[in-house]
Amino acid sequence: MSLVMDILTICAVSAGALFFLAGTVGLLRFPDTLTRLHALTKVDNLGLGLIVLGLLPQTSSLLFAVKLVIVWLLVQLSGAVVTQLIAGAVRHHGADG
Amino acid sequence: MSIASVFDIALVALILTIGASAILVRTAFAAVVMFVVYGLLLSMAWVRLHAVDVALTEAAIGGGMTGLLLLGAVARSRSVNVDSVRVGYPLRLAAGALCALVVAGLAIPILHPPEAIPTLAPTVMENLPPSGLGNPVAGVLFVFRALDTLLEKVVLLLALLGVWSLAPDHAWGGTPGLQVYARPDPTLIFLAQLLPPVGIVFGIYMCWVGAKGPGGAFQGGTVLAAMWLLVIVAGLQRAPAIGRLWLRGLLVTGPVLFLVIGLAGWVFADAFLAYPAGYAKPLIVAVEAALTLSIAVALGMLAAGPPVRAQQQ
Amino acid sequence: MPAATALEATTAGGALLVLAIVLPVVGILLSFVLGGRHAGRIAALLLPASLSVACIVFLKVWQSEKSLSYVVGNWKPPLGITLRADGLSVAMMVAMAIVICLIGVFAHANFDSRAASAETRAPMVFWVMLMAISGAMNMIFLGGDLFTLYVALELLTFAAVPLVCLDGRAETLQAALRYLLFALLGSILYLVGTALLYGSYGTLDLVLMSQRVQIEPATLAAATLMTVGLFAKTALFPLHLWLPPAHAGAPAAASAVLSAVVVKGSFFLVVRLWFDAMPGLLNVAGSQLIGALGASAIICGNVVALRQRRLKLLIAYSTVAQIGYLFLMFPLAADPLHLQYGDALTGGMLQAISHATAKAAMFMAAGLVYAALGHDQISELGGISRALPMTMFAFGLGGLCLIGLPPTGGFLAKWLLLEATIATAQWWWAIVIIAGGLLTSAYIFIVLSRAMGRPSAPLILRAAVPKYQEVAALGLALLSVLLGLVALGPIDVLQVGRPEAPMAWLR
Amino acid sequence: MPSLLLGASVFVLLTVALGLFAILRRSADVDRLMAVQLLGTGGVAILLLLAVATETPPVMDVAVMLALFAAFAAVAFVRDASGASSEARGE
Amino acid sequence: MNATTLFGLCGAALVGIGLYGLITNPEPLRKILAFNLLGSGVFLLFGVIARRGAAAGLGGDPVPQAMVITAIVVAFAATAMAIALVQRLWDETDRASIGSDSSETAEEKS
Repeated sequence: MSLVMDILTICAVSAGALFFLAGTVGLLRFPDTLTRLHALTKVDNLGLGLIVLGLLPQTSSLLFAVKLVIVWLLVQLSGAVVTQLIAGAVRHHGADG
Repeated sequence: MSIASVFDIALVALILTIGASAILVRTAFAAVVMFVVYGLLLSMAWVRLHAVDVALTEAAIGGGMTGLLLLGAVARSRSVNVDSVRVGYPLRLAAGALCALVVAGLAIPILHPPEAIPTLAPTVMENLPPSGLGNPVAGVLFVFRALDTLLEKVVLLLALLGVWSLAPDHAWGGTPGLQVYARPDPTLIFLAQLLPPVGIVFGIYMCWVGAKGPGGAFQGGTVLAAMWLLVIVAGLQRAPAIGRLWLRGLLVTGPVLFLVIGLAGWVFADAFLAYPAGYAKPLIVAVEAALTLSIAVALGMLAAGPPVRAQQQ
Repeated sequence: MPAATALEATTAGGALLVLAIVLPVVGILLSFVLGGRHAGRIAALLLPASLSVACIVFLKVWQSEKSLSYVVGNWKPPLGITLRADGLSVAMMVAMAIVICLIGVFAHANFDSRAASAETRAPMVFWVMLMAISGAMNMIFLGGDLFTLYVALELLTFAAVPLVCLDGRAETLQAALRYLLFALLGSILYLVGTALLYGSYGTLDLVLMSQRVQIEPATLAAATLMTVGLFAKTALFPLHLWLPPAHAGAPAAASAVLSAVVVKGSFFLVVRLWFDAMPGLLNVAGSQLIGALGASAIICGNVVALRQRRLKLLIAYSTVAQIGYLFLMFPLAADPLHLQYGDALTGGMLQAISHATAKAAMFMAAGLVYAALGHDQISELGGISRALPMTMFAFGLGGLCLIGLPPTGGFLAKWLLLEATIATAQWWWAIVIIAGGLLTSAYIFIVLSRAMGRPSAPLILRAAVPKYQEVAALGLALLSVLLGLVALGPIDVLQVGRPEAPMAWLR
Repeated sequence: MPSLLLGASVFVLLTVALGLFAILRRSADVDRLMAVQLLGTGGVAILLLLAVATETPPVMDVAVMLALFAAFAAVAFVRDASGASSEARGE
Repeated sequence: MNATTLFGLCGAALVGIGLYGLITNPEPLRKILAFNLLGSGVFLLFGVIARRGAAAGLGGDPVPQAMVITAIVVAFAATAMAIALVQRLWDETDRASIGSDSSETAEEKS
């Protein structure tokens, strides 16, 4: 059982880390602000989600598991809203980058 | 080289790069962004130094609150012609030499620690049980060095009065000029309605958990302050007038309770700022709770700035 | 070293030390809740109360010839904090409490808030900050722990800076900002030193530190950084640039408290550091360097003061010079071959006290002149001594004290320093002391002769000056004169709690 | 397992560093805003990994704190950007 | 070199960087920022000293850690005060320059 859990952790955390890398590559490669923003938030949030998923089997108590999920939700939510706000600012200013 | 040391080296390199660019970058806005990023990175360094209490404080104050303050000023500075006379090259060279000297002076003791490293950790752990606290840092703050903590609250109040003293005379007693979001933005309002409940629960949790684990009044109070500011910035609530009695009351509640319990210690525990045996924990928790509120209000008002508008009757 | 007094318990009367700190804090908290309209009244109650506590502590220490101490929360150092009142603390505490009280009397005219229907800005800020300064100074004098002293130092800074820009003019704001930046740099440098010292010795308690301290790189780096930081706060040359605009721009009562009281706080910490926390660490080169900075301050401050056109700026630059005298005691007192901690230390502390009284009186007098004339141009002071005789008399007496003419406190202080220069065969400091006195007398004379001269145009007084303000200024000036007489009385209190060397020459 | 998680945290830290470099290289203010956002997500991931890897659960609270304040700071930044522009329009 | 020493050197370097910024940067806002950087370097030194004193089952000596928390709050208060000062100063200088402008425009209008 624990082996299955460990394998799940390994897979999910590795995948999450790779998503972070993908997000960064997007930041480096994408031409304009909005797409970069997209790369950053969507992909990184997914990466974080996978990492949280991977960490869940390793937590010792339910409280920490709940906390992990809450952190993810919090980042998810604030990420979405802040992205919206930044995009609004971009629209407002015009993307001069 | 272990994985942990790779992490530490990378982190230190990142901190130094971001820190240096916060100083050297051209525009003030960029510098402030760097500084916030720097604050968030630094909280990771504190985690690596096994100082979770400090990491919490640094993440909250160093990154978030100070960032907000600096940003408000940057926004303001854009409408002012800031005279940016560059300092001459010789002076910069001299300053660089001086700083290098200071760094060297600090690096020598860092590289050559004393043979027997002095520590109070065992003494703290030995004397902590009577207080009923599980968090040694809280023990130092509220039991062993309570006088510092009490005075530091007074420092906070004085700083607030100092900020208020910069108001024009007619605005005294009025509302602070915290810059509100320019146009009502549904997204921001959504966030300002959703984040504060989470934040408030977390702030209360911080205060509550502070007695036994990392956390405490400072961290909790800062979270509450940030949530309050968020609501104000989103335009959902106005900053209160500084003359309001409830505001003044909240500001002093924590210090007053702390002082009263400290003075009561004279009668019931034979020393100022000593706690009677058996009652230490409830008393400290009460002080922490009151301080959390006072700190939240004080930090929030500090960030909100001096009053600019007279209070409407 | 005072190993016997290492971990002393609370002494009888030690509770008074707590009271000296708590009283101003109570005043601050009360003013916040009750509102600024009552702040003046609260200060009128609490500052004299604080003074009487200081007097009682002084008498106890003087009579018993033993330091008082209080172990806060019954947690002994290194874990806890001990408050200690030795001779230096009680002498400074009483002197500063008296000065603050008289400044309070003087300020009553400018910051009276009882008549107002609502809380007003300036009185609220002034009275709360005055109480805070009183509390912070007591804390600095009594604190026995380097980190507590850091908090006290910050308390002092945050109380002092808003006083500079109370009037909100751009130039005073600029001065306040510069002051704040210097002060913050000073405290952060002090904090670095604290960190290094804790890292080396595992304690920040002054007594424990003095037992454990050794000459090693960490200690030297810490001591240097802390001293430089405190110099910046004390405005010792060449870190004095913030002082003249800040002290000259503030309202008169605020200038008086800043110049007379606030700079003494960080100076006191320098003394604590070198004579209590790290005795014997100051070597000849270091002490000569500090002395050289002091000497440069005396010469530069006085020369620049001589060239000032405005009275308040002149007085502010004279503060820069007088601060220099304070640091002359380091080469004189710390000479390991000769009399250690003896007359020079007494002279230095006496200089701090007599400068406090004299300078407060002079700033008050200058404030009254400004209020009466609407300006403080020295060249147009003609006739003012006829119009405000008591004020100018106070200014003159204060000036005599700064010059160091007998029987003033300034004279006694400088005399003790001069004696120490002879005893330790360091004649070059004697030259500086005497040259400084001559330069001081030059600008005091210029001001007084202008003031006594005929007015170029008939003098129109803009406002009547309340009598009690003049009396407060004169009271302080008389005090600075009478301080010379302490040689007959309680001067030996300064040596209480010192390791050795009683004042043999006075007996 | 801990060393794997630690390794993952190093990896994420390096990508964050790279991302920061990518963002801060550009001169537009809006791009800079993303740096805070990047650290909000990446920092939280790193801290969570550290918390589990070193078995210090309180570090999770730091992650929560970081998430909260990254959002807070970002709002402040956007306010600044929008505030400045509206001021410019108003005048 | 162990991790603690590394962070200690980092703190020392940050003190240097902050000091440099404080001295050479003429803008008050940037000076305040540099002060904060300098401060955080000092705090890091405290943290390193605390970490070295790890004993009795603790990851660090809690006494310096508690001091850092106190000092961080004090530094924040200082920053708030400094920034309020800077902003008021800008207001006053603005008013001084705009004051002359606006009186002119007012005269033009009348």
